[in-house]
Amino acid sequence: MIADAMIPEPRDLAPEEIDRMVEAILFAALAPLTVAEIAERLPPGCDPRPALLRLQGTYEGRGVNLLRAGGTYAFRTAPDLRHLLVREVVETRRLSRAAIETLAVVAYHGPATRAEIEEVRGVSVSRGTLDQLVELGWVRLGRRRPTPGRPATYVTTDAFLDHFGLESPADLPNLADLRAAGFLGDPTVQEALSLPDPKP
Amino acid sequence: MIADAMIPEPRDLAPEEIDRMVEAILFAALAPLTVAEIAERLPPGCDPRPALLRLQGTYEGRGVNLLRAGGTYAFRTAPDLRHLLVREVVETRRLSRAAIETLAVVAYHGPATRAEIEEVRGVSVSRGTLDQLVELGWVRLGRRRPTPGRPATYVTTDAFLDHFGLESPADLPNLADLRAAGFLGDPTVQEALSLPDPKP
Amino acid sequence: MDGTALAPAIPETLVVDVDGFEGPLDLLLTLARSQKVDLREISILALARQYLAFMERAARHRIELAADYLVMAAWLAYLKSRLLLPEEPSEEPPAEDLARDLALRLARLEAMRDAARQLLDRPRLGRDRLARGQPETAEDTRRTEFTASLHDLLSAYARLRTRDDFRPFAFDRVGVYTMEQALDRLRPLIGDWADWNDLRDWLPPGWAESGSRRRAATAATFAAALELVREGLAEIRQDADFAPIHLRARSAP
Repeated sequence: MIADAMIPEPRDLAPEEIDRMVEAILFAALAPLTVAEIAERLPPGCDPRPALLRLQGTYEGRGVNLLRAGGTYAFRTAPDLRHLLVREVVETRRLSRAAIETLAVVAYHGPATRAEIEEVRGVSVSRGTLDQLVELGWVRLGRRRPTPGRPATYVTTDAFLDHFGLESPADLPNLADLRAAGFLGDPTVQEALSLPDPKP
Repeated sequence: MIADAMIPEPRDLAPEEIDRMVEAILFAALAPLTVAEIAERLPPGCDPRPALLRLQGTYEGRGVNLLRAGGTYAFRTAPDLRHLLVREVVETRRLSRAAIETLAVVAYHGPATRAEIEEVRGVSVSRGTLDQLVELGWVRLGRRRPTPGRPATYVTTDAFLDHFGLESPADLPNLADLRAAGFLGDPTVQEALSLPDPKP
Repeated sequence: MDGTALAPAIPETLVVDVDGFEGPLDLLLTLARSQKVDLREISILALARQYLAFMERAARHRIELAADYLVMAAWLAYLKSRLLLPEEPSEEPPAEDLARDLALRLARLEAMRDAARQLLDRPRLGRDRLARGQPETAEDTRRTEFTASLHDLLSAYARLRTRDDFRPFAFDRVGVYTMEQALDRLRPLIGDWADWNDLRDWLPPGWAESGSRRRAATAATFAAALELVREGLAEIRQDADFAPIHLRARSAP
């Protein structure tokens, strides 16, 4: 039992130290834990029960309480504060490929008309895609283009910059940056013919 | 202003009550929250900052600590208790040597352009290095450098600070020593003239 | 300073394992560590000798080294010769500065590597410090939020810009005048040319001004002229090398 000699004996542990341990174990646990499960995680010979009682006292009346349900223990938000967590409940879904591509074109080439977005993407852009980006607050209408038909243009918003952690639209990497950072494959013939770079 | 009358005025809230709320909000969250995100969840007009300071004090030395990472706050287990929590450890992707060195250069020299990273490492930044760091959420784009070619720069994020347990970029290990040794300043005049550059 | 005394033997494994190095600076740093002194006090002369010896042995083992290793070798050979020869006062920058700069860069690379190691040793999230295991969310109000990362955005744009990767290669046709075009232009004219006409006077309108367009049109017109001669419709004449080329209709035999 050489290994055991390395671990401090339970009698050496101050109660506050066992409290810390139980507190961390319950905080990180993926599910409520039984006394036996907590004891299993503690150094051999530690009894978690006195610590659980002390912690229940420590957390009483606080924003988070240590609750016992059946034979298990878990931290839970105080019932009177649960309304504060409502905003947490957001189901995030990844943007569709059409939407993210459209957003990228607007970001790099904006102000861009629908026809221009379609030209870069090579497919038609559905009304819903642009509407979704406008609704997300990442794209808004810009000035109308002073060409026949006066088409509407689309530009990105400050909320877009905020979401993607950009300080200005000019900070988007150009094609060379993208390749260097690993977002692109090998150089292609087409690029060797020097496609015009997006407007900075 | 009938609606306003329904909401308790901030002056009615005792500091302990705001502490409870902030504690509940942060305990419930998985990802770190900014001061603005916490304020958004509090009753209108509440400033979470004094509560954050008080809570940091309350949780100091406990099994769970309230940590700041850049502009964000989160509860995390105390690092000295890691041996109790092996069951909860999250499998993380192993970083390549190139990736971790690149991350270090961005952290210590940031904002850093790709050319600057290459100059320090003496080798070109291979594909998949920077984009891996961006994907992990540890590196984002900074402002373009106002020099010829307006190169993109890279900076570390608050998620980077959170991952490595740093309160702010000033807490990077050995930062003062490296600065004193002249390793983090502008390149010397000779450097611009002399050593062969890594392949672009 | 005597560099040879300081230069220890290069372990054979270094030569064999050249693929393990991340570029010439990394190799230099490994060689420099064998001098076992503060990197900024290192003998650059000894280091240059070590590196060049390394390159020689790699060549003897027929190990192909990337171009940047060779560029570094050339630079070090140059630095070595400058460090050995008496310095011309006019030379800029002084060899001593170049040597000091190399030492600084090696020290900085090593410092950044140490920093990277220390960063990895910090109490890391998910390994040494854990987040709440059961984040709490109220189940009753559910709102769908669409999201995308910077990585998604940049990848999408990169994908768009390279979608036509495999489009067949095509020349940019702007500024090209073909022989077919020149033939179409000359064929109706040639019948009227009983006298010699300088080809230069018969370039198509708008092609005689700019250099590259004029060259393209001249070449095409000349080729078309040769074709007309081959068909027996025209005669061609040049009086001397580089003299103007003249064309006229071939008189009936």
